[in-house]
Amino acid sequence: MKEDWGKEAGNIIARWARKHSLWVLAYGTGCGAIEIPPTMTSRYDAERFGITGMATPRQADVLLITGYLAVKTLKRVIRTYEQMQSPKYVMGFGSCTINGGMYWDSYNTIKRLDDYLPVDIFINGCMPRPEGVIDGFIELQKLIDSGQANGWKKYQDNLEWYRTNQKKVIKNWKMPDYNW
Amino acid sequence: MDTSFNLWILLMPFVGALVGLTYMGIGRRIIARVQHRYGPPIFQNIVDVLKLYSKKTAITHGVMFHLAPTLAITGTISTLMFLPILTGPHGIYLFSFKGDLILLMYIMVFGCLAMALGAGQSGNPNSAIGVSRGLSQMVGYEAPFVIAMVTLMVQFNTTSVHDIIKAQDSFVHWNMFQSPFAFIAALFAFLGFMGNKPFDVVIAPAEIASGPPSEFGGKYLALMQTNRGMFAFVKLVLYVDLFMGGAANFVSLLAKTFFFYLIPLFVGIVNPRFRTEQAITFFWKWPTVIGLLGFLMVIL
Amino acid sequence: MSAILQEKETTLYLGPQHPGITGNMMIELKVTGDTIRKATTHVGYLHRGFEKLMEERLWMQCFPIVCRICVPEPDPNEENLARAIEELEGREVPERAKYIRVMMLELSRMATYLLWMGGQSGSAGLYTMPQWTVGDRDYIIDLFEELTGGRVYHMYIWPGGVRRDLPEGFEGRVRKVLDYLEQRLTDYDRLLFENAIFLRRAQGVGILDKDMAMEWGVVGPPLRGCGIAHDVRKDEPYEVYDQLDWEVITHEGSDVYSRAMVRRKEFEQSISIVRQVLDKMPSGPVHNPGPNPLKWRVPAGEAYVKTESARGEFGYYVVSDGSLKPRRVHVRGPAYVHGVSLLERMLVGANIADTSFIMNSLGTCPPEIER
Amino acid sequence: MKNIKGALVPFSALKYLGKKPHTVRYPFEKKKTAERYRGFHFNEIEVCIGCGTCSTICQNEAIDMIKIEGVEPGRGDSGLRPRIDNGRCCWCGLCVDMCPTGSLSLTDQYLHTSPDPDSYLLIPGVDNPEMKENISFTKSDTEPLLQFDRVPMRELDGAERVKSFAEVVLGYMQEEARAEATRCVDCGLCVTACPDHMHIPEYIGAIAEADDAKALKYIYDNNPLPEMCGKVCTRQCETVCAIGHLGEPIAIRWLKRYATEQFPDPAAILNPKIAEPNGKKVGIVGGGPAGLSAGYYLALRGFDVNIYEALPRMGGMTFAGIPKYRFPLDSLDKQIDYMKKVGVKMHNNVRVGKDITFDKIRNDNDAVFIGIGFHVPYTLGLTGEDLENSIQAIDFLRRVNIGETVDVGKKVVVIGGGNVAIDAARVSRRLGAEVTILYRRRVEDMPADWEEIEGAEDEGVHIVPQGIPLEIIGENGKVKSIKYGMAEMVPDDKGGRPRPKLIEGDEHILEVDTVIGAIGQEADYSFLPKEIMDELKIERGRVVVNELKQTSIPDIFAGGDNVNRTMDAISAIADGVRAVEGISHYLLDE
Amino acid sequence: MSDTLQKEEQIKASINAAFRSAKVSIQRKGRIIVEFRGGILPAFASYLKEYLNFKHLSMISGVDWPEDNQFELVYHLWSYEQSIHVMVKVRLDREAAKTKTLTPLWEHAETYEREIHEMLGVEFEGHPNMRDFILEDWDDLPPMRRDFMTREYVDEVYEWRKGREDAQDVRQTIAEQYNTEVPNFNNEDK
Repeated sequence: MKEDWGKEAGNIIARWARKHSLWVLAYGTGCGAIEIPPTMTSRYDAERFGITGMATPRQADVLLITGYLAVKTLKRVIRTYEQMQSPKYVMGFGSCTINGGMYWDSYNTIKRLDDYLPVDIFINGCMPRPEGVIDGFIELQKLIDSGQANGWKKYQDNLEWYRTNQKKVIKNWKMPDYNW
Repeated sequence: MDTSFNLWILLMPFVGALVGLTYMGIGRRIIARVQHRYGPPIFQNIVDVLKLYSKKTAITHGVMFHLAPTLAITGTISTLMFLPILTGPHGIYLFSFKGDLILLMYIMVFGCLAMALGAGQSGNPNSAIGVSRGLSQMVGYEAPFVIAMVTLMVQFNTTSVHDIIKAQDSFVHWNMFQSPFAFIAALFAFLGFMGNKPFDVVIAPAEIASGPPSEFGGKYLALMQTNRGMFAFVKLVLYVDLFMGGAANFVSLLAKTFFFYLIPLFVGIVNPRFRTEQAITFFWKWPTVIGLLGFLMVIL
Repeated sequence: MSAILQEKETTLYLGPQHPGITGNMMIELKVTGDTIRKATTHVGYLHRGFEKLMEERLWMQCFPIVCRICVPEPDPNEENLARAIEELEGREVPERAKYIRVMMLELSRMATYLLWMGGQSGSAGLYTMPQWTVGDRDYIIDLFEELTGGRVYHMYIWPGGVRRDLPEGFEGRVRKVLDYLEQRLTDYDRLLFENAIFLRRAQGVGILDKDMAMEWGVVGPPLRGCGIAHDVRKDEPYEVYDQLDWEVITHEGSDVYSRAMVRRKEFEQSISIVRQVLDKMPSGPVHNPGPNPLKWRVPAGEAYVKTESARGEFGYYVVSDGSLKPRRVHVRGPAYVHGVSLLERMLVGANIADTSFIMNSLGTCPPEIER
Repeated sequence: MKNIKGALVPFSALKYLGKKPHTVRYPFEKKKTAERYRGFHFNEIEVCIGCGTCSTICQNEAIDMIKIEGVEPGRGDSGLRPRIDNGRCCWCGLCVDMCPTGSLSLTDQYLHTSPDPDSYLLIPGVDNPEMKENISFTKSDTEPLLQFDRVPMRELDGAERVKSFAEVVLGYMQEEARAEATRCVDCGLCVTACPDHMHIPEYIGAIAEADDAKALKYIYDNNPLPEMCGKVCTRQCETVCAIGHLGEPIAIRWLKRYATEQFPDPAAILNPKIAEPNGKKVGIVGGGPAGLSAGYYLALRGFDVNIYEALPRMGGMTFAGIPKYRFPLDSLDKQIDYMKKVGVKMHNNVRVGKDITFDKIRNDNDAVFIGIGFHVPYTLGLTGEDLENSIQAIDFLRRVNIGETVDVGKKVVVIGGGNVAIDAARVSRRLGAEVTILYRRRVEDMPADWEEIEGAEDEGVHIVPQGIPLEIIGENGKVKSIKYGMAEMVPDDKGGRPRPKLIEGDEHILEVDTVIGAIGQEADYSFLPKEIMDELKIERGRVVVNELKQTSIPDIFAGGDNVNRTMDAISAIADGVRAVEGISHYLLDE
Repeated sequence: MSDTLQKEEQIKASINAAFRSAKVSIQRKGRIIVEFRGGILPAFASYLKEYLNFKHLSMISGVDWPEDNQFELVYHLWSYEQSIHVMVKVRLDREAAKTKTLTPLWEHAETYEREIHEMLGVEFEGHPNMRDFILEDWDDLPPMRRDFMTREYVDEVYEWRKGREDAQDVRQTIAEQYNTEVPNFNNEDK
C-alpha cells in the first residue's frame, strides 16, 4: 500500500517534470522548420514553457517532424528517434504528416507519418503558425499529464508493424537494431 | 557539532546543486530579458534535471561511459568538501581545514578528466573533438589561473584557503582590490572555467553538436547537469573565498556568488564564441601577462 | 594534447541532424584535429520532386507549390514563375502591380537577411542576435500576413500582377516597420558587426578567390563580397528596379566578413527601395486577368527568367508545349552551386568551428538545392 | 583601440535588460490574425451549388465532393458539398478565388491539434457553422481568377435587321468560341437544367481544346437537332450556369451553334453507325422536334421509321413558329437532310386524320409516337376579336414562314409577352409596320427571353407594359383601333407573383391596322378516333405519359408540347430521346 | 530594334562564323538560343567561354522529349560583360543518351551533370565523380523522365489515409441523377 503511494507520487512528479521540460531535437526535417525559429525566439518565446532546442537525440524528448519527410530523411529520422531516450514524443507538423499534404503525389516523400513512427500529436496547418506550434506543445503537455502520450510504448509493442512499413519504403535497410 | 557537521556533509551537495541550478535559471531569465523576451521560469533547470532523472536510459558504450558522470560528480562533491563555504563563527568548513588550494586545484580537474574519459568512450566523433578541445582550452585557462593562485599563495605565504580568507578581514582587504592583477587574470580564467561564451568551444552546439555530452542522455545527463550546477557553485564559492573574503552567512554568500555568476553571464550574452586556438591564444596573451605582472609585483 | 590527436583522421558527419547545419543536409568531413582535410556534401534529404510535380499540375496549380521551393524566401520563386509565364504569353502587368512586387521582393529580402543575421551569428555562438533578428523579422512577416493572408507562403505574386491590392493604411504600417528596423540596425551593428570577437572570427575566414567566384557561377552577396559588382536587378532590370535609385553594394575582402557587410549594407538599400516604392506607387489595377485557370494553355515556347533573391540569382527555365501543364520547369537556386560544390571546395583547410559559419555566409539553403 | 571598442560596444545590448520584452505571450495574450488570414475553410451551404470547382482546382486533391444530409440535388445544384482534408490542404486559397458563387471562404481560425490523424477532415459550413463570424479571406471582386464576362456575340444592327429576314445573330468566330469555351469550369450543373441532359461540359471542353469534331460527337449523342437548338433554344442551362451566379453565364447555346456550324455535313464527322434493321416499324405523327428526335434515334437503332407531317416542311413549330431571322431555312434543311441520310422516312403535306387515318398508321406500325405540338391558338376573349384584321400570332407566323404574303398594314398591336408575341412583333417590323406590344404585367415579368425583348426594342418595337386590352374597335368589319387600360401591380394574396390590377379610368385608344393575339396555344386532337380518345388519358390538354413517354395505350407514345409544360424545342427533343428508350423497351423487350 | 540587339547580332555572327553546326536565334534582348547539332560540345562550350566571355555557367537543364525520342540538354551561360544569356541546346538520343562532361571547363558542372544523370539517366563521359546525388537507393525509372508516372508510383508504394472513399465526382453524380451516360470520344481517331 505504502509502496504504491510512493510510486504514485513519483509518477506524478515525473509527469509534472516531463511536461514542463520538453527538450526539442533541433532537426528541421521539412519546411515547417521555418516557423520554429520564430517560435523559439523572442516574438513567441517557447522557452517560457521550458521548451528548448537540444543538439543531440540522446538528450531530446520531443522529435518535431516539421512537415514532409523525404524517404532519405525518413531513414535518418528513424535512427534519430531510436536514439532518443524514453519517454519520447513525436509531433507531426502540418498537412504533410497527416495525409501527404502538398506532396501527395511526390515519389520521394512519405504520406502518413504514423505508419512509420508513433505520433503523439498532429498540428494543423501548412505550415503551422507559431501559435499553432505552441498550441501543439500545450496539447502535448496535457497528454503527458493524463498519461496518454504513450507513443514510445506503442512503438516498442508494435515494432514489427512499424518495421514492416519502414522497410517497405526504405529499400536499403542497414541499421543497427533498436535497443531500449 | 557532530550532527550538524554530518548533516552539512549530506546537505551541502544538494544545496550546492540547487543553488547552482537556480543561478542558471536566473541566468536564463536575464539572458532572455536582454534578448527581448521573458524566458523560462527560474526553477526551470531544476525541473529539467528532475525530468532527466525520470527518463528511462538505455545507452551502452562501455564501463567508463557508465562511470564518467558518477566520477565527475564525486570529484565535484569532494571539491565541495574541501572548500570553506561559510566563514566566521557559524562557518561551514567540512574538511577544508585538512585541504588546501593545491589539493582543490587538483580535484577540480579530476571531474573534468573523468568526463573526458567517459566521453571518449562514447565513440561519437563530436565527443572526441569536444574532449580534445576541452583539454586544449584547459591548458589555456589553467595558465592564468595557476599564476593567479601562485600569486596569492606567495602573497599570503600559505596554501590554505582558510588562511587566505582570514587575511581578507575587511572590505578593503579583499583580494579583489589588494591584488587586482591576480584577480583579473583569475577572472579571465573564470570565464574559461564557466564555459560561457566566448569560451564555450567545448560544447559549441553549432559546430560539434553538444560536444562531450553528445552521447549522454537520460539519467547520465541528469547526473551531469546536477554536477554542472554543483560545480558552478563550487567555483563561485572558491572565487568568493579567494577574492571577496568568503561569506559569513548565507545571504552574503548568495549575494557574492551571484555577483560572480553575473560576470561570465553578461560577457556570454553579447559575444560570439572563439575558435579553440583563438581562445588559447587569448588566454596565453592578456590574462597571463596580467597575471605575471601581478606575480612580479608580489615578489618584488 | 591536441598534437596527439592531430595524427588521427576522423570522419565527422555534420548532419543531417545537426544544429549547425542550415536546413536538412549533410556534410561528411574528414578532419584531423580541428582542421578539415576533405569535405563531401550529401543532399537530397529535402527532395520532393517539385519539377516532376509541376509536370502534373495545371499552370495555376504550380503557384502554391513553387513558393515551397525555397522556404526562407518564397517570393522570388513566385515572381520568377509569374514572369516566365508572362513572357511566354506576352501578358502585360499593371504598373501598380510591378511596384507592389518590388516591395514584396525587397521585404522578403530583408526578412531573409534578418534570418541570415541570426544564422550567421548563431553559428558563431552569439545567440542574442538570432533572438533579436528573428523576433524583428516577425514584424515583416506580420506585414506579409496582412497583405497576402499567409505568414510564410504568400501565393501573392501571380501571372498578370498580384493577387490582392494593398489593404487600407498598409503603407503607413510598412513605413513604421521600416523605421523600427532602421533604428534596430544600430543595435545589430554594435552587437555583431562591430563586435571584436566576431571580426576575429570572420575576417580572413572562408576566402573565396575572385576569379574562382566568377568561374564557379557564384552569385549574390558572396560574389559582391569579392568586390564584383553584379546584381540581376542592375544587369537585367525587371519590374521597376530601373526606375528606382539604389546602388550595387560591393565589399573587398572575399571573406565571411565582407559577405556579411554586403548583406548588412544591402539591408539599408532595401529599406530605401521600399520607401521609394511607397512614395512612387501609382494607383490603378493590380491584376491583368488571364484565362480560366482550369483551361489555361500557355503558348508553346521557353523562357529563362531571373530574379535577384537574397542569396543571389534565382533562375527559372520554363518550357511550355502549349498544353495545360508545364513541360518542364527547371529551377536554379543560388545555393545550388554555393551549397554543394563550392562549399566542398571552400571547407578544405578550414577549421571545423568555421563549417557552419562559412556555410551560413554562403547562404546555403538545402530545399532549393534538391527541390 | 578598435579592438577594445569592438570588445566594449556589444555590452550596450545589456540596456535591453530594462526594456519590456516584445514577446506575444501566447496563449495568455493572443495576437489578432490579419484581416486576410487564410485559416480554416467556411462554406455557405445555402449559397454553394456543389459545382466542385474548388475540388478541381485544388492541386493537393484535398477537396472531396460528398453527399450531405439535408442538401438535396436539384436544378442547378448537384447536392454535393465540399469536404476539406486538412491533411492535404495548404491554405493557398485557390479554391476561394475559383469559387463561382463566392460561397467558399477562409476564416481566421487555424488551431487544431489532435493525436488522432483521422480528425482532420472538415466539412466547411457543416462542421463549423460558428466560423461564419470569422470569415477573413474571401473572393476578390477586382482581381478575379475566373472570367465573368462573356465574349460578346456579334449581331446585325437594329436598323439593318428590320430590312430583311437575314439572320440577326452572326455566330462566333473560331477565336471567340475558344475564348468563350475556356471560361467554362466543367462542373456539369447545366446538365441538371437541360431537359435533354446534353453532355454540355464535354462539348464545351472539346471546343476549348480546339477539337470541334469531338464536340459535334458529344452534341449528337443525344440531340439530333443541335443547330436548331444552337439558334433558338430557351437555354435553361445558362440560367443555372455556375459562372452565371456572379457573372454572365457561359454562352452554351452559341457554343453549340458554333460547333454545328463548323461542319456543313455532320454525317462526314459522325459516321453514324446504323444498326441492322430489326424488322420493327414505328410511325410518328408530327414532324416537330419530338418526332424527328425519336425518328432519328429509332432509325439508328434499326427501326423502320415513318414520319407524317401536315406542313410542307419538317420541323413543326420550329419551322412554322420561329421566324427565319432566328432560324433560317437552310439550317433546318441541313439537319433534315442529315436525318434522311440516316434512313428516316418523311412524308410532308400529310395531315393525319384527313390524308391518312390514325388507325391505318397504328395498324401498319408496331408503335406510334404522337408529337403534334400546340398549333391551335387561344382566343383573346375580347369584343371585336373576330374582326378581319384581328389575327392570331401563331397563324400569322406560319403563313409568313410558309411563304405567303401577309399584309399587316402600317400599325400593328401585339398582345402578349411570350416569345411568340415578340416574334410576331419583330416579323411585323420586318413587314414594314410600326409595332406596339401590349403586356399585362411589367417588362421584367415577360416570359420571353431578355435577348429577344432587347432585340425587339433595338428594332424599334414599342412595348407598353401593364397595358390590358379592353376592346378591339372595328370599322367596316376591319380593325380600327384598340382600347386598353393601364394596370398597377398588386401583391398576390396567395403569395404568388404580383398581379396586375386595372386602374379605373386610365384608358387609352390606339389606332391600329392589325391586332395580333399571342397569349398561348393548345393541341388539336381531332385526328384521333373516338375510341382512342376515350382510352387515352389527357389532362388539361396534355397527354399523360410515363417516364418512358408511354401513354395509357401501350403502343402509343407521345412527346413534345402536347405532353410537357415547358413547351420548348429542347424538351420536345428530350421527349423524343426518352421515347426511343421506351419504344425499344416495348418492342424489343430490352 | 536593330540598335538594341546589336550585341546579340554580333555574337550570332561570331558563332555562325566559327561553328556551322550551330543554329543561332535571338529570342529577345539578352537571350540567345543556340541549337547545337553534332560536333563536339566541349569545344563549342570552350569557345563560348574563352572567346565570347561566357564565363558563368548558370545551370544545365535536361528536358525529356519522348515524342522525338530525345533528351535535350540546355546549357545556360551568362556573360557578365555583355549581360547576355545564352542557352545552348543539345539533343541526345533517348535510348543511348551519352555526352561529354563539361567538368574540365566548369568544375561545378559536376553537380548539374550528376543531377541529370540521376534524374534523366544521361551518361556523362569523363565525369570524375558520378555518385548518388539526391536520391538514395532509387531503382525505378529516372524520375524526371516523362514516362515515369509519379502518381502511379505513389499509389503503389504509399497508402492513403482512409475516410475519404465517399468522395463523388460532380459530373458523374449529375449524370447518374438523370440516368444518362457520358460517352467518351477522347480516344477516337480524329
